[in-house]
Amino acid sequence: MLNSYLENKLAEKEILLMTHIVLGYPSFDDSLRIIETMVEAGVDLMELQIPFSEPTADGPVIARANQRSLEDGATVAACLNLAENAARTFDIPFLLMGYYNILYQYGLGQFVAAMKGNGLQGAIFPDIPPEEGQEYLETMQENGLAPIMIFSPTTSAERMRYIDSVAAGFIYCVARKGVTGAETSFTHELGDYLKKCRENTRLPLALGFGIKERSDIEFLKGKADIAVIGSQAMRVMEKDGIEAVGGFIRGLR
Amino acid sequence: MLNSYLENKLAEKEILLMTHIVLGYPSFDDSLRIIETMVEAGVDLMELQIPFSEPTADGPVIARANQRSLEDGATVAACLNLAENAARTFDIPFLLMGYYNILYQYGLGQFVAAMKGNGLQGAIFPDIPPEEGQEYLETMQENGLAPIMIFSPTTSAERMRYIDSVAAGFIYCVARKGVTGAETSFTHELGDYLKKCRENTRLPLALGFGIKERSDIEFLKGKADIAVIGSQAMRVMEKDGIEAVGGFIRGLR
Amino acid sequence: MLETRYYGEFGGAYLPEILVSTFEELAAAFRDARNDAGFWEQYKNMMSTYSCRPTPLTYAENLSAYFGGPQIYIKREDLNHTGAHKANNVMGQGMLVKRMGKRRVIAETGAGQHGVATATMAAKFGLDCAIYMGELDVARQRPNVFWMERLGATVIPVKDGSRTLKDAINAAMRDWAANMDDTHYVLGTACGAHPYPEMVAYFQSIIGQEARRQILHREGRLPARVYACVGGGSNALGIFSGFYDDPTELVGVEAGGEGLDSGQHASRLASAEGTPGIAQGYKTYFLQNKDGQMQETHSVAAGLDYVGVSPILAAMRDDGRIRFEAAMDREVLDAFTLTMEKEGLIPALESAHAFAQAFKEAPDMIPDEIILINQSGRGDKDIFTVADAFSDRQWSRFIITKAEEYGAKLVS
Amino acid sequence: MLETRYYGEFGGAYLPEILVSTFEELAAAFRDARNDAGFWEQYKNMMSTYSCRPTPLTYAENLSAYFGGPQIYIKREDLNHTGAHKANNVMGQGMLVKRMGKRRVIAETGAGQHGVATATMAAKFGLDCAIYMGELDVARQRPNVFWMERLGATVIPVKDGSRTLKDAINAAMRDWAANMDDTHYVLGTACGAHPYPEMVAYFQSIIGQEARRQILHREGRLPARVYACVGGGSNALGIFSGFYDDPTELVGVEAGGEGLDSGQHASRLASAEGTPGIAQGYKTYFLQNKDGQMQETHSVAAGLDYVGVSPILAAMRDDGRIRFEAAMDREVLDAFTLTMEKEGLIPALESAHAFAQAFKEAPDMIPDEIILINQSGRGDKDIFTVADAFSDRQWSRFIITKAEEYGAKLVS
Ligand SMILES: Cc1ncc(COP(=O)(O)O)c(C=O)c1O
Ligand SMILES: Cc1ncc(COP(=O)(O)O)c(C=O)c1O
Repeated sequence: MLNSYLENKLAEKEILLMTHIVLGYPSFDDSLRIIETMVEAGVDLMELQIPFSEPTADGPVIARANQRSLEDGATVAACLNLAENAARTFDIPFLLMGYYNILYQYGLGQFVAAMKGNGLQGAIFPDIPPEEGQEYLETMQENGLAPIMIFSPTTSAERMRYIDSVAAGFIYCVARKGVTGAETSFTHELGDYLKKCRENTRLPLALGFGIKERSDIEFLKGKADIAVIGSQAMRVMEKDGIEAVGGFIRGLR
Repeated sequence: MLNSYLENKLAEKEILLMTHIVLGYPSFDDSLRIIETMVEAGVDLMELQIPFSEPTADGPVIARANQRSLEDGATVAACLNLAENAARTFDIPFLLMGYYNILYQYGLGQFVAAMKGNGLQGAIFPDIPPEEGQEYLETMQENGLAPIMIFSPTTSAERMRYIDSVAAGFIYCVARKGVTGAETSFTHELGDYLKKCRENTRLPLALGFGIKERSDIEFLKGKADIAVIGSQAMRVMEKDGIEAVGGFIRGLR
Repeated sequence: MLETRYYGEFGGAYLPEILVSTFEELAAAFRDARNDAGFWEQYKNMMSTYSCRPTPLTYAENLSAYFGGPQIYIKREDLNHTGAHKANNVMGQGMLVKRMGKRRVIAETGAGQHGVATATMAAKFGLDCAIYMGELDVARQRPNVFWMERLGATVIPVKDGSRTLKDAINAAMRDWAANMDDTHYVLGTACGAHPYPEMVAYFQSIIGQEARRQILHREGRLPARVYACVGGGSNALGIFSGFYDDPTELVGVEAGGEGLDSGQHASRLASAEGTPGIAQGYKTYFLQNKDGQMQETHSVAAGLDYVGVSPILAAMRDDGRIRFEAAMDREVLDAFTLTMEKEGLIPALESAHAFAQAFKEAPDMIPDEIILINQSGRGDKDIFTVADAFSDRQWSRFIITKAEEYGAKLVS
Repeated sequence: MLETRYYGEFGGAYLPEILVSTFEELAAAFRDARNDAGFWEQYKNMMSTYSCRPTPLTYAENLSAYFGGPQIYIKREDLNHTGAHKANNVMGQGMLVKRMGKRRVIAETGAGQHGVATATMAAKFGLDCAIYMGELDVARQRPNVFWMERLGATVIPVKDGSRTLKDAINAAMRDWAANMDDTHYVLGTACGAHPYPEMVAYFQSIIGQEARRQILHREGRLPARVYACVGGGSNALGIFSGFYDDPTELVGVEAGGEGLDSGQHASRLASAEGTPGIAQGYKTYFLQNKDGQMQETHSVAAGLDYVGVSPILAAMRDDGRIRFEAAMDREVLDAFTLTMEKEGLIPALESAHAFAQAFKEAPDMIPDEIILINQSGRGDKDIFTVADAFSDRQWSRFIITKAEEYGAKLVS
């Protein structure tokens, strides 16, 4: 389902936009308003992060949002609710993003069933490498949900092919070493890396970590299929309010 | 000279009084006034302590006096001066008391010569046991000065005889374990100790450490020849002034 | 392929893709070293010339007499350089860093003990060093921060989350994800993704090897029980490993804090509250809520104050091969005092947990039996904590006077 | 007869009569123990099970490379239980106390190091314990007072004289003169009346025995020079004694304080200001005025801040068998920092004097030569002093914050 959506969209647009938000930050009401704003501004898909107390793979901006959301009482149930609400309301694919313990505590079967029931299209768990994820991967696939897998600049070609063999939807390419939210240089090197990614998967490529402005996206055209906007959108929102997010997104493409 | 003086005095009085003061405490002028007061009150001999920075064998009252005197600038020269003045002015024997380093720094020969020249009769150095004092003892004896030696309750009879063999003037019997200024019990045991002392020396016995009042002196009559008043006289002076010292001494006998 | 390893259902390597190759490299380096006949000898040699190894086994004559129970022996990890068993792990990892040719190390620290040990190792091995430490811990544990800095390390206060140990681990992971090329992460205990649990346990096994040999030499027979405190689990695994094939009972002692019912403890294995979960790279028992969010923990001993625990221990608990108990803060302070007064030993507050449990059980044992307590560290490093725990008035007055002096100087 | 012993013109037993029999008893007990074939074995055995003996010999690879001079080895007395060589002496005297059947010990302490060691020994041997400490030192060295008290000792602040170490010695002597029947005075260094210098040097000789064996084992040849700091002289005598019959040059390093011309130092042997004198029971070089009154001394290291020095060292200086040097506070802090950063070792500020002198000389030596530095103790006990010496702002802020917390609690 996600695959065909992406194919269709990519036939229309040179590059798609995926945005990332942390559910419950600054509040659940705001989360919904942000989603609405983003959808209206033309994003093509979204990842909704369920906050976790140990967001090891996230940089300071997103980690702080995780923490605030939890301090304000965010629960997994509330997150799933909001995600369902979004999926029912808006006509783009929604993915869940989070750390594997959330799913593990919920129960693999139940969690996948809930995602499916809520109309979500897939999930990104950055802390479950394929070696540890057999059961998870199978259950997702069986339920027609995309377990989005990750490539990084340290991933060998061989390993990319291995990861590709179990992935679905698209491949999330991490732009550089480090965590979310830091500077990325949009250089020749990044181009080479994306080329290597492309050669080693049948799936579309999303590029995340450090995308901030139109020129970054311009750079990615032809090299990646999806540009992921995470920390920068959150910074805009924190600085200028939810209203400013729409303009920011529109300005990217 | 000291010996004959003591013999004569002991023919007159059942027990003699020796007092102890720290030179330069509270001041050199006061030291002279105290000596005068004591002599007028009838003390039979006096020990004049040259203050030392490490008065190991002294208790808190006398140790503090040592320290104050030094803080006020007392020097060995000033002490010897004052002692000379006292010896020339008053008609009782004066002994120097102090720690051996004072003499050692001054030079044995020079110090003994100075004592002799100043009209002093002997000295008490509590930190020079006979084993270490060969040269000192000889030089004192050669100059007709009495090196007063000490017996203590831990001294064996054999050792008393050894000490006696090198002593002159009298034997200073320490009344109990410990340092100057603490309580002494005037009991049967003390009597036995003095008996043992008497049996092991040819010299008169002085008893020091802890004598405070008339009854103590009463107790000593027939057991010792000289009662030594140290800390208690200092306490009286500190509390009620130099004037009070005369009355205190007179009240002892 | 990412090498991974499970102990029962625990362990694994739950890693972001960016770190997979780094863990592959580390696992390989560790495998190589372990298979290198000379490596362990070289390690032991270094520990015997740089730290105090073998650490002594002290017979606690007075405590034995006091309880009238078993003969009490104490393994003296407190005599290690830097004052705790942490040195064993850190120096071992230092040797691996040299083999891997990296030039920088990072580490997390809670109380600061592991941070000081790592900064020390970095100085000795000529490595750059950054220590992540929760902001709250930086404020509380200034003495250790002071020494880390003097040793040439950079201490980075972590302002996320609960601003304590687990957040320092997260921050260190983030650093590593960016700098793995030249950086090694010196994890301080037998937790985290494979190969850490195995690797840290391997270096700490020197404790158990020595202890078994020493007790047999001294008494000609094995201890009935061995007690060790359990934070992440490294000192416990270290000493226990000497006795896996013996009839000796192994007792791991967790932080009971204010009591297991109080919500103020760090007992992941001894309480019913620990549940299996996956975080910080590995699967184990965590103190977490139903959603899987990690909970705040409490202990008078900062080094036991952690939400997770070694997956190796988690498995051995489920197998019944180790008994887990919890000692409460109050019991720990009593045991600390008794040990000082009877033996002249100052256990770290962490280690005092092992003493506390042993003391609870000693009266029911017989003089023919031997027990062995691991004194994982020394307590004199904890003076602020200990003085606070005992509400020592003289100490507070001293600090107030000191502060006045400093205040005067800052103004002048 | 009072046993007495001279080293050249120094030593002796300048004692009040009341203590003569006690010294006779002690000298006899020491003589007996020394002649008892099993005693030294028993001593070594205790030190190997209760403290870290043999203490390691650490090769300072980085410092050696840094100076490009001799191979630098460090004898690690800092790894002893309680953190310094003081343990050697104290535990040995503890064994004598047991032989003499006494039940109480007293000791003087300056920085508190010897007090903590004695309190530890007293706990271990089940003895009552009183520690005399100058009032100023009590105020300055609260951490050590805290531990002595926790170990069950009574700390008695001495308000006489300069209210520092020498006054604490006087106060202990006074206590002993009253309580010798059941009390032993555990003097902390190789000073005082016979048999202390000889006895303390005897127990400390374990350092030199080990060090000589270790360096021969490691390098197959002797060090060109051995460096030790000199307070009372016990650690220096300890390590030097291993090399008396060797061509090794022995270098004792005193506290140069603010400089030998400043009047702010404690160099009795390396400066021209020390002169022979008699005090506190023995004859040696003292820092005294012409009248024989002891002067105030100064050092950044409290343990070197003493007016007298071992008569054995005084004699060996006059014989030219030991070279004496002084290291200034500033040089000492530099050496301390360099040692931490290069080797991950934290020497006590006392020990850092030995490092400072070695570092001054190392550049003029050749790589074929070996030098040996005695790290008599560890410096982490000195955090207040070290922080003050470096004017560490973060530290003062930490203390001020702590004080505010305490202030709030005292009020509430
Ligand atoms: C002295 C000491 N013991 C024990 C621990 C707990 O760690 P582990 O369980 O890994 O031995 C620590 C941790 O800081 C410690 O410092
Ligand atoms: C660590 C250390 N080194 C050296 C000394 C100086 O004493 P000594 O010269 O007797 O070794 C002291 C005294 O407190 C000390 O604590």
